[in-house]
Amino acid sequence: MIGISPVSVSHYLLVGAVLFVTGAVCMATKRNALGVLMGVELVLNGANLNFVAFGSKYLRAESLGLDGQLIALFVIVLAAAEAAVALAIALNFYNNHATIDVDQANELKG
Amino acid sequence: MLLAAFDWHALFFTFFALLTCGFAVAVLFSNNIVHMAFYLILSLGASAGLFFLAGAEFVGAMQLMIYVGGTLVLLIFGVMLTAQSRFISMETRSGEWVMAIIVGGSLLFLLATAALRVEDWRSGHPNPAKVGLAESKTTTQIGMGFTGVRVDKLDPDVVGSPLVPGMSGYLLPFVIVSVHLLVVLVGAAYMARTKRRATSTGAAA
Amino acid sequence: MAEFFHTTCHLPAPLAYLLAAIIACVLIIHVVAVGALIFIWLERKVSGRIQDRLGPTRVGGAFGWLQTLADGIKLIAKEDITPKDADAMLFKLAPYVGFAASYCAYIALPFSDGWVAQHMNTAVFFILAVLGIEVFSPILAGYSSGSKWSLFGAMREAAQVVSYEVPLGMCVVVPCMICGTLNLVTIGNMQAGSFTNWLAFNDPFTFIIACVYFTCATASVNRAPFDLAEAESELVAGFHTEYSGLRWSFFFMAEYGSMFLVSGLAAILFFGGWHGPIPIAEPIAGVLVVVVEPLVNIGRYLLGFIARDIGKVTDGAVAIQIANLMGCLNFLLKGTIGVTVMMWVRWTLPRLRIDQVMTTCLKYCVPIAAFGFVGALFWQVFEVPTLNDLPSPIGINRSVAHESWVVEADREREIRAQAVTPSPADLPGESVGSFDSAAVDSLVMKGGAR
Amino acid sequence: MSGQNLVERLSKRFGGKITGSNLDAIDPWIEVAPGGIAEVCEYLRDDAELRLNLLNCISGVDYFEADPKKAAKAGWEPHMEVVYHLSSTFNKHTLVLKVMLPRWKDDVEGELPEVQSVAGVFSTANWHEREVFDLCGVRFMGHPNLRRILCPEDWVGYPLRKDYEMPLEYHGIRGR
Amino acid sequence: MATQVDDARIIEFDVRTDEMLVNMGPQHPSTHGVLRLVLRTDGEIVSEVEPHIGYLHRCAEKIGENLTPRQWIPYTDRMDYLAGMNMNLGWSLCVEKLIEHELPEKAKHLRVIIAEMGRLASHLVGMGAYGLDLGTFSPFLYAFRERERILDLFEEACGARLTYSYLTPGGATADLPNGWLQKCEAFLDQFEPVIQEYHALLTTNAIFIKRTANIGVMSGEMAVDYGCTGPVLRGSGVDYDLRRDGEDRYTELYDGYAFEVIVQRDGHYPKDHDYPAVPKETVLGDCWHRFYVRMLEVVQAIDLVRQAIDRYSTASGDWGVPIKLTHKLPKGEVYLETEAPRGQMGFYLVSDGSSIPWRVRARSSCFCNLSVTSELCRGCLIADVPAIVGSLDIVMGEIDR
Repeated sequence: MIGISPVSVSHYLLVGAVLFVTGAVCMATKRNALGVLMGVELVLNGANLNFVAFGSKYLRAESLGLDGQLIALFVIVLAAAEAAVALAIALNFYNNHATIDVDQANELKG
Repeated sequence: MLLAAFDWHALFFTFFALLTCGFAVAVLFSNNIVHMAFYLILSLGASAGLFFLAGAEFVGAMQLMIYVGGTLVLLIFGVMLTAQSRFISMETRSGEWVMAIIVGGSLLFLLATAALRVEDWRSGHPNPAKVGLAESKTTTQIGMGFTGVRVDKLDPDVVGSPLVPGMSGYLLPFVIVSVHLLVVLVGAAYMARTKRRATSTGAAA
Repeated sequence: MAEFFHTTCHLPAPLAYLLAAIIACVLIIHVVAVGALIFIWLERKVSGRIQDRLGPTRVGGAFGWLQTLADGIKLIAKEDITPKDADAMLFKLAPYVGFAASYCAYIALPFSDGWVAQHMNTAVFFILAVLGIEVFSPILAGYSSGSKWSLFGAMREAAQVVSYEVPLGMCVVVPCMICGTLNLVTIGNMQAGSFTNWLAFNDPFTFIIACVYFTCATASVNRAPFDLAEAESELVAGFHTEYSGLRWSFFFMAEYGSMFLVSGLAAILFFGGWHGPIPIAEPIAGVLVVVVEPLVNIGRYLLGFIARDIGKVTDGAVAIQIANLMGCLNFLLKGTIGVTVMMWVRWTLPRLRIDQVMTTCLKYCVPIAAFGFVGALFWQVFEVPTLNDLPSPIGINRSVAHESWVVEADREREIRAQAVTPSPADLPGESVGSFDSAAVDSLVMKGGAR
Repeated sequence: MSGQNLVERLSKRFGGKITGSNLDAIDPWIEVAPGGIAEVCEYLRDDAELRLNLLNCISGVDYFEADPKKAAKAGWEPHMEVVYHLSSTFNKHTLVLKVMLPRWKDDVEGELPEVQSVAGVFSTANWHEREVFDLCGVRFMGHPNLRRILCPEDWVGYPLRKDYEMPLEYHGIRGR
Repeated sequence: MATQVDDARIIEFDVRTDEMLVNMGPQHPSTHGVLRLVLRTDGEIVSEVEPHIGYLHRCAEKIGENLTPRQWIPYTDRMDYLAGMNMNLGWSLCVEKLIEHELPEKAKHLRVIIAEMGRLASHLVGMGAYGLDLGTFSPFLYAFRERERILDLFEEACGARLTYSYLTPGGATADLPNGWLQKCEAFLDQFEPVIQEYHALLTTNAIFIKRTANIGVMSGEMAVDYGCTGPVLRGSGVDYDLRRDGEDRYTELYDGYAFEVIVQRDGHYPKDHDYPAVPKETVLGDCWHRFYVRMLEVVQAIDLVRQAIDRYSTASGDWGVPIKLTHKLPKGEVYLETEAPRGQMGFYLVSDGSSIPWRVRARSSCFCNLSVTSELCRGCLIADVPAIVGSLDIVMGEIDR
């Protein structure tokens, strides 16, 4: 890659894909509620990378422009909000059930 | 001179991309929740590096500040609050692993194919050297964009600066997100609020 | 610097960058490591004087100035202990996380006009962000030590730093708002002239903001009275209870590094950066350049063998660099004064309690910062006269610069039009609102490097 | 109130639980039966006239002489005394109470003599009684937490007893 | 599943955290020696504190059963090693009470000088160390700077700086050297204005008040119940000072001296000096008041030493020749308490008629003061534990004996 072909959007997309997939697998396999939360963060970050890549003027002559960055910022902010809520849920769950294992959260009545 | 032809962008991209992916995979395969959090920090930090490389300085700094400095501290705080020895390592069942790897592998394959499919995406900038450093100076434009004014969409060559066609400002989403954040904060504070139990003497007996 | 190597010494662009990067790295690590050495010595002397004693007097001569070095040698020789219950990987990594963050933040900190490792458009933001990462060091250290005291320290640190980032951010936004940029070099240069141009004296609100900033900065770098994470009378030594030897000293290097960093940031944002209270640097430099003329000539002659264009460096450029050097010293002095004030506070006040620290943040710092922010905002919007409007012998008038951002943008466009082959299609977006002339100058060359 | 009056008053109220007194000593003292010390203390504390609200000290004294020759001259039978020093922060007067105990309960060696605890009357007695238990070997009945306080939990013997012998070895540390 | 853990002790919590047992000490910076506090904490909140003592136990009482009273004097030094002179005094008076020894006039004033200087030295450490507990280092060193000068004076008088063995049954080992009184007065003149500095750094410092006001509040009844004495008792508003209310043998030393017991009466402290005002946030019996009483006692001690110096220079008699090393003790038992800097130091002496006591017992003030810790620290924050323990001003040598 080095010196042969310039870094392109595809490269960024590949990294984004890896982040997305690891995040998704993380969400599926982790039993710890916070582990699942980390998976979500990875997924969001993968998506963010795509937005920024499409918006970058260094990677493509015809870029998405500033919109990519703006959307990425929204994603970051929403991820923060989501983390706060998820953490609150996790802690609440932990308080009520004395465990953090999501597999134990199989009752709806709480 | 070989050195002159050296593509620093590619080198740093490879470096940060490997860090990002490597630590993301480490998050996946680690069983210790604290280690997972640590790897996540590194992964997200390295992806901030990728943002910087892509010319999104503001987003990169934002990623470091809000994501790494804020959200992850919150997350680690949660980890520490709930980190009793029996929760630090929770093994994933092997059956789940197999399923997850199969599904994840196919998803990755799909995404990778899609990413490499489009010719326009695969070829880099025809002449990146022409793109000035000023392209990364997007702070003001982002700020204006949030308030609904798209200075980057002004046509510089026309006197009077009409907007070029495309998406316009983000004022409404910005306000919605602000309200959303407020609601979330209140909600999170409500959910994790102090529980007051009846004192042991009366109720428990 | 890279520009100099490229255009004057005719090094190929990547090599010029590499050289510049290496030089910047080496210089910064000296600021952090040697700075820590000096500041620890200073802390001892200052605390000694405050406490009516001498402090170190023996090692290295009259003022015990080698004391820290001796301590450093002792620390290196000390046994590096990892407790049995510790999470070995994180335990070993934690000190470096803090040190790396503290070090990284210096990348964006200018020491004088243009004397900055990486010219960053979002420098203020970047420094705050990286400083925020430093918090992981105590958290991980405290968590991984396997000691309850360390865990307490880590929890306190996490709660404290996350809370104090809020008022800190609010305070930092005010100078950025007045100057209209996040670029530290620009912010610094906008305070040129006499001390009346310093942003702290811009209006009463900015002065309040400067005070709040310093309080919050003290809290965010964990200095007394906010040093709860390592409160020795409560938590033994907090998060670094279990550390010894070199690893332990890394925490200290990080602490003193970030102390100088936040003081330096305060100096740039509020107290004129590298500009002295009276604008005499440039006239003095003009005189000095005549004095050092023979030296400059010898330098030209010697270096001429390496780079033939060195002779083209004008006296004016040399004078500017001399002025910059004086500015750098000025800046270091201001930063050191800030650090000394932190020491003074530390050796005077008792420590707050954790709930009081949070109360101070949420009930005092945040509202005061918000009030100051709104006040400064109104001051700007209604164009209330500031000290900056006083006739100043030298230096730019900020308000003129502030209103002329479109003009600046036009200037930038012109420069770019001359430098890069004009191609309107390649220039869809302009760097509107940036007045960073130095960056614009370097743009020519960097644009070519890509 | 003179000493004689006080003794009479206490005798009248507590009858047989006041077993004696010595009003000629430098610090005059009243002897109380082991089972009555708590009520007596409570009375002394709450009585409007006396208000002996401060328990200064509880001391255990072991009267025992191993040497038979000296023991003959000593003028007392081997016994154990627990001495209570009381004073009043209101009236600024003091009082000494004593409880006489056998050295061992029912003269069985190793069985600690027993006395009623006053920890319920004076909170400070909690630690003082623990100390007397620890060092002199007196069991305080009704004490909430009668454990050794100065010596380690696994210490053997009661150091302030006259027949105490320092152990030869404690957890690998030489004793003698 | 869904194990509902209901612990009756937890009545309020943010997040279910495991109760942690934390050992504060015996090697902890703010436990004043080798005190071990076992804290049961829920997050930062301390639900229970249990002091474990005895790490410095030497069984001085057993040693006392094998030595004559004068030989035991050095062991009293090592009890409250920060106020050795006052320990000497307590034991000497106790022995004198048994042998019914009367002191010459001059010896009494000498004892007042020495005892009050000892109180000064001790309170200086208490004050400085309390600053240290709250995280400020400088007042500690200021306090030691002054204390050093007191120790210089003591060294001149008896040759020792920490374990004096100066006051002995019968009087003192030697008279004060020539010129000592002048030096002492010079020290007092220099020291008195310096106290304002301590008030500025600690007593009236806003953070200090925040950390100490309304923390560890102890009512007068509770203080008496737990046998707390000295500044701890008077900080709770109980008007009791043995220098005024003690036994005749002790109070006669202070006969004719003008001093008021430092205690808050009718909402204010004695108004004989220019003290800083009591802040509104404080509650009688909290850490701040305990500290404040100590600070006022420093001023008072200066005043008392001044008076004693005047009287000493005109008094009749000698400094009091010590009794013989093997002085035969009459049969009997005595108990005597004195007002040591940290509270009432009592000695109980049982004699069988020989020159060696049958039983020696030391009633330690800090022992009783410390026993109140678990009560005071219940429900406070971790940071308050050093603040509360520090305000009791304990010395482990005296507690463990």
